[in-house]
Amino acid sequence: MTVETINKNQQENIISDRQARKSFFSIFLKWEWLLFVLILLVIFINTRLSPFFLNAINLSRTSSDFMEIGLMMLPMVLIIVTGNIDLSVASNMGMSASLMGLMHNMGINIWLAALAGLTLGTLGGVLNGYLVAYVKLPSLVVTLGTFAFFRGIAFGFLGDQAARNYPSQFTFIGQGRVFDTLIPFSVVLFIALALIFGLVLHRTIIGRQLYAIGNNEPAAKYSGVPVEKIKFILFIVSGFISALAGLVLAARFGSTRPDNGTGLELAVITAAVLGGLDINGGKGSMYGATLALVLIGLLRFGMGLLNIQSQVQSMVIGLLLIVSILVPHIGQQIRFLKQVKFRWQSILMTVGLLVVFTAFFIFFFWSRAPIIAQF
Amino acid sequence: APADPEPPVVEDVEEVEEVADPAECENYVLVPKNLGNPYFDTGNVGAQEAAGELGITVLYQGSATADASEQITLLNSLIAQQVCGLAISANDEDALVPTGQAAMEAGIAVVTWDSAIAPAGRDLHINQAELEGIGRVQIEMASRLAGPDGGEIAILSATSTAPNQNAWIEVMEQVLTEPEYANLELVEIVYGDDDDTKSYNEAQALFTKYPDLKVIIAPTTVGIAASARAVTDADLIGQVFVTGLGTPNQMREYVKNGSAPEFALWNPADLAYLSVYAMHALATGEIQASAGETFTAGRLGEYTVEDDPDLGLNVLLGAPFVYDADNIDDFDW
Amino acid sequence: MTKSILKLKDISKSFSGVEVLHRVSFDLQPGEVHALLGENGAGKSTLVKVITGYHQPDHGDIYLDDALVQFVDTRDSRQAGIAAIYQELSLFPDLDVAENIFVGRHPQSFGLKVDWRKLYDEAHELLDSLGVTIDLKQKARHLSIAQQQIVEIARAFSINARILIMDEPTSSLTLSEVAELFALVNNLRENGTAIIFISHRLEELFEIADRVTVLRDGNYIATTKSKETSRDDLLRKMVGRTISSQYPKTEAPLGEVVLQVDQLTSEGLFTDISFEVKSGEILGMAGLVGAGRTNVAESIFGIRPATSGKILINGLEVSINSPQQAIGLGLAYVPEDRQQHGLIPAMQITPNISLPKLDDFAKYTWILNKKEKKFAYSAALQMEVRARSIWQLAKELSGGNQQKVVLAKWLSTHPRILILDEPTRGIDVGTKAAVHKLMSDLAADGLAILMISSELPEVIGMSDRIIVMREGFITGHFMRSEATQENVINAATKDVRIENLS
Amino acid sequence: MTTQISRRTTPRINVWDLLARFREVGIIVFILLLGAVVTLRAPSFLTVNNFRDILMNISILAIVALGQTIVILTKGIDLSVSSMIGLVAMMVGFVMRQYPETPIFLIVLLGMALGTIAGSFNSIIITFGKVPPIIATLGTLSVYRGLVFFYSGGTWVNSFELPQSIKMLSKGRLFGVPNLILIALFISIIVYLFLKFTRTGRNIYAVGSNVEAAEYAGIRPQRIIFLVYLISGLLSGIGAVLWVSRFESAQTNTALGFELQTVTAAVIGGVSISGGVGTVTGVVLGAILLGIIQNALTLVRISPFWQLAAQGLLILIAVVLDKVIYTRVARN
Ligand SMILES: Nc1ncnc2c1ncn2[C@@H]1O[C@H](COP(=O)(O)OP(=O)(O)OP(=O)(O)O)[C@@H](O)[C@H]1O
Ligand SMILES: Nc1ncnc2c1ncn2[C@@H]1O[C@H](COP(=O)(O)OP(=O)(O)OP(=O)(O)O)[C@@H](O)[C@H]1O
Ligand SMILES: [Mg+2]
Ligand SMILES: [Mg+2]
Repeated sequence: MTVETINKNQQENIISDRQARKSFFSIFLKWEWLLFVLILLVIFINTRLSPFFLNAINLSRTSSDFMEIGLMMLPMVLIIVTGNIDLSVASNMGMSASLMGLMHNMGINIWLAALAGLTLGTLGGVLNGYLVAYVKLPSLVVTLGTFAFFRGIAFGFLGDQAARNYPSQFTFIGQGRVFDTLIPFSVVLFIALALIFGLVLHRTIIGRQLYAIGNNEPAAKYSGVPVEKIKFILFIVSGFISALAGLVLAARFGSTRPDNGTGLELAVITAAVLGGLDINGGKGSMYGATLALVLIGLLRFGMGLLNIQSQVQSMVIGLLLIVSILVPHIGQQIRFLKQVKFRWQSILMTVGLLVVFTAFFIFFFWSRAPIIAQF
Repeated sequence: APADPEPPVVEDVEEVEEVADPAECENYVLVPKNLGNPYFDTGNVGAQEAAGELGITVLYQGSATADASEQITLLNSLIAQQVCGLAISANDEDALVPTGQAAMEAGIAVVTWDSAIAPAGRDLHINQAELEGIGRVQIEMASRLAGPDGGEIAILSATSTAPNQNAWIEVMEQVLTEPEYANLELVEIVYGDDDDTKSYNEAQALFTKYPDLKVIIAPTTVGIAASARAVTDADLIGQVFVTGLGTPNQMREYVKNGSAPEFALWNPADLAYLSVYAMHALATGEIQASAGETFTAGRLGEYTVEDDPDLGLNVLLGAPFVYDADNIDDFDW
Repeated sequence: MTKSILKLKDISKSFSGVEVLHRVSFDLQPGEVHALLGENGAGKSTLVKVITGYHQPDHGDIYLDDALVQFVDTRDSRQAGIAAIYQELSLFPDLDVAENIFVGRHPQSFGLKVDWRKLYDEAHELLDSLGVTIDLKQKARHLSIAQQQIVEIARAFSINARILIMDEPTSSLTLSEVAELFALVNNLRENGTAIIFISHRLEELFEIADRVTVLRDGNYIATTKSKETSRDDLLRKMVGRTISSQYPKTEAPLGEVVLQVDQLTSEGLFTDISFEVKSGEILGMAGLVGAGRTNVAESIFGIRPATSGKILINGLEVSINSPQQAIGLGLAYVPEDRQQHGLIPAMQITPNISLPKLDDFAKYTWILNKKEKKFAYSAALQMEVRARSIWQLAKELSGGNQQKVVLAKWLSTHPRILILDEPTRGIDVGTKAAVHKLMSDLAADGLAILMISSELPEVIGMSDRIIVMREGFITGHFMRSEATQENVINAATKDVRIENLS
Repeated sequence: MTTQISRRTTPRINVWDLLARFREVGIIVFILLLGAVVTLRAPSFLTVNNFRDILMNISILAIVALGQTIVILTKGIDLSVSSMIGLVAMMVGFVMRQYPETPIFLIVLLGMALGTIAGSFNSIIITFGKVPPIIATLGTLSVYRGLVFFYSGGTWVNSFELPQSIKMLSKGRLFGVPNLILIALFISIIVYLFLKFTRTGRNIYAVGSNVEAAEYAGIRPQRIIFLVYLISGLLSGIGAVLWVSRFESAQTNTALGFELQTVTAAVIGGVSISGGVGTVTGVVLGAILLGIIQNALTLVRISPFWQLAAQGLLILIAVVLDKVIYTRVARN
């Protein structure tokens, strides 16, 4: 009954405790570094193209334009890591800000009103979280519903009214700058929260459990990860932060209307995804998402300075989104194509596609000829 | 704003950059609510005409959707370029105030057209037509269409947050209380969100709900076209009439088929034309934005800056124009 | 010698620079059952995947009927008449059982329209010939692992391939299903089909295989006729050393009752389950496929709490509604389905091992990386996990090594009660002995162990007591001394209804 | 084997089983409940005309949602449908303005071709580029919309510029039923037959259910995925032509935001976001439910300010109810 004792040397052969060594270059192929390089590139190009780009006041003013997106992105990153999504963030933000606006209009102290807004936003998160975690509906389905529901409540609160004349202590949250510097208060708020969220995601037990859930939820559950509780909490946090972003937006606008922030959820998701988060969960980092936010902000600002039309700007961001994922795969694809044996089918298909696309573009330009003639 | 007795608050002295020199100021921007909307595009035609006459350049820059935060981002990049003047059609009258103020602090002339920023956030508003005039003309048209016996009317607006829509609706409700219009009964106000599909469905629901409905007033170019089409599709031409504010090209078909025999609008090209002149006058110091000043706007003639308790400083373009089957073919925009 | 139907020459294959197959040659004759044997991670599954075109070899040639072929994907090999059951079960959870069998090859009428009636008829016939009854309209999602394996087997048989490859098809089947399977295999063999068969159960190889090829660490070692070899000989070739006793159960002093289950019932799954496990005791749980053993274990562990009945730990009644409560009470559960429930495949070995007890490696929720690494390393060493490094992704490990990681992970929680569901499924003989030894040692240290296993020799060899389940009822209870294969099988197939009347 | 006894009693046919097999119970129950409540408050709800309006309003949604469904079945999502509709509508509108004499079937073909090409672009990015569907189509959502602006220079095609032929495409009637409804019905039947009775259709389910296994089973998942985005483009193309026909214009913001509606129709129709589950009947019912909700809210005179909230709430109730009923049924 002897299982032959394995001596020390053999043990060393079985498994090592070292990370596989990565080549120097492969480190730089990490997505976060690529984003960083892209940011430098954007800064460099824009500085050459526009004298207004590297201007502290301008940058400061622009940066606060992206802070609501940034704030909502933080819990969204965590949610996406677990393989879920929250489409209701922008609606939730509208709802909370509208409640605050309504109470302000009724003459209630602004801070009380803000507190009520935060509470309502959190409750919105509770609804999402409950349906996702305990009723076990897919998050996309739930938040698609609350996306309409929350926005609807915002309209219900304020209807065709606006809330305005917020006191300056309050608008400081969105318009103010800290200690006579040019740094907007909202940026400081974002950085502080980003640090907290980043540390939670990358350094703590909960963070680890989030990745586990995102990679294999049943296995995480079997390993004693409180899956339901974590999801529940995540959506609550997301609700709270959305409400906070709503306050920041209201403070920046100095007013509230129920449609404020419509469509921001897509901007939030775009930033998160460009930051390297896998929409199916389990992959991605907070650094990446934050860098992507900076990249999008600088890119938009730079293009704005060059008076590039908004639609084109969106197209560029859209293309960037695709290309960012496409490029790392191209090398792989070429290697794959080399392995594949010669097939008539693939050749035919490629040729066919080329013909079709050429035809499409010819048609595209031919049929819009009257427009060109008009200008 | 200069009309304010209090001195303007200047946050930080070093922050105020070199104010653009009015003498050599050439770059102006016309900002619509959003791009890809023929109404504003027509405005741009007038703006370019004015630019040609003044020897300046007027850029036409807008956000992709009619959304306040997008517009603010856009304005920030325009402010950063230290343009000389901005003529803005605002997506939110209050939310743009801080941005407008920032622009004025940077020495940029800020006028609004079509849809105003609250007085604190701009120098001047170029008013397409008096509130009163626009509201009244729509009720007059509705009354004509409903015939001597009057009947039920409904309003199909854009979004419930659109400031100009709400102001007009308020006026209309007031006008309806006049004895002359006592036989018109306003049964409901619905919102089509300036979305073609939604407006169409809302119009459709109106006929279903109110079988005796006589007139739909849609003070929005999207809503009026969608309502007229809904009437046409439901074979209700002659029973239900549509009127309101629309553009000739979109309404031509319905004016001719009788679903929307008449509608009103000012000429957006003239509106933008006037806006550019006003913006130029402000930027060059010809006017200082105070009540009673006058300036000449090319072919449109002389205008006076007026002060209004609600609207603040504004310049009035004129009365709205009524389009009908007799004159519609004279217009192509 | 007849002409070979499939021949591999000098096949090499590396994953990210590590060679897992080194110049392996292999030859398959029509009408033979050819077994592949080797330790976990020896490269058997990889070889199979190279044959079916799932992997491309880095080097070497494949000949089919002496003609050089190259399979770009599994479809190519399928068209060449090769069918395979892979080790990782690959059913379509959302499709029903019948359609699962025919996916990609739905019977058609008029060469266009899927003929559903024919599909169900054929599926019914196939499962009948395997001697099992599974609801054809049941979604595969709801099948137990063993049932899934049977569906996979049915699918492979339905293809009428010239070469049939089965990678550990029997790992969770009980004796009777294995017998049915072998009957079918014999049938095919007589009709000239060539079969590649992989199993870690040596008895099976001797029963069914004509020839055995042994791999070790990616190297080809030898091919022998199974009649001309012996168990020890194969083992020596496999591991390069001898392994004597398989079931090193030592008698441990029994202590207090640690886990007591009283009249546990879960509507529709199992009824009135009562048993107790003492500290130092291994309680074996036997039964046929689908007997409900896994369900009992899962409900004790809080995954699907039972609808009525009591669970007592150390004599105190507890309510367990979630795995974290169970873990807190000192329970650990090594699940049956390691892909779905055991592992986080896209994570490295280290975080997989530390997951259930992260608290131990953290200070105020802050994870202490050094401590975690040290622990994971020693746990991996203890379980003899064969991998490049503890930072390798779990999904890159061979099936058996994945199982070891799961064991390491649960032992790291230092449980007082250990539930093992098919603990040695897919584990090679050498390691199996090590696992058995470990179980024995753990029991001796005072752990209470509940072991579910479909391998009768294992249950009989390792347990102090055995309970037998069938259709959600306990139908037998044996002391170690009275348990024989025969009476356990009898209890496992006894008619429940009669039993319950008495 | 002698020990082999059937381990399961043969499945009894009972009501629960039947219900369990018929996935759409939840949504039908909800539609009936909602209909009853609305009829009580607004009897005009239950008229032929009103139902014709509802069906007209959801026809295009149903068609595009079916394309969306096919995509979701493979675990993907196509967020670009709205922009594809916008682009194709604009191009078709331009052609019709320029050549009003073009026979209508050529226009439909053109729309289908253009939609398919737009869809194939998604296919290429997703299959060859290995870009996750949600990202690829989020990208093309803005790219195609940008192309609409570029193409039209911001101008619209107005009603008076369109020939009667295209307007009649949706408004003409056969036996009193508007063509648009018939077209939607026809397409639904085709898609139903395709998904249920062709191998390719079944392979779509297989790929969505388990890609790895599909590959093992000899299906080429990449081809299936290529195909589904093509189909989604094709159906969007048809949707675009019908859009021009029904709304008598092509605008730069045509169908803006429509993508979320198609996803909503699919998910409340019981299509699983994680792939492999979903039926044509369910999706059509989902679209009808959406249409009814919208119609009902305006009929029962809920304040317009609260309508959106009520709509969102009803959608939530629908999915929760569906879930509850379905688990109840499945358990029995
Ligand atoms: N995709 C992969 N990436 C990296 N390494 C891999 C991959 N697949 C297999 N390996 C490695 O190849 C070796 C052989 O694995 P294989 O699955 O062929 O073993 P096996 O003989 O089937 O073992 P078992 O009996 O445990 O199933 C293992 O060390 C495994 O870690
Ligand atoms: N989640 C579930 N939903 C529905 N039925 C299930 C579920 N889990 C298990 N079953 C069914 O319950 C029965 C008992 O399964 P269980 O896995 O507990 O049996 P077992 O004795 O462990 O056998 P096996 O050797 O197959 O694992 C099986 O018929 C299985 O199909
Ligand atoms: Mg293997
Ligand atoms: Mg089991």
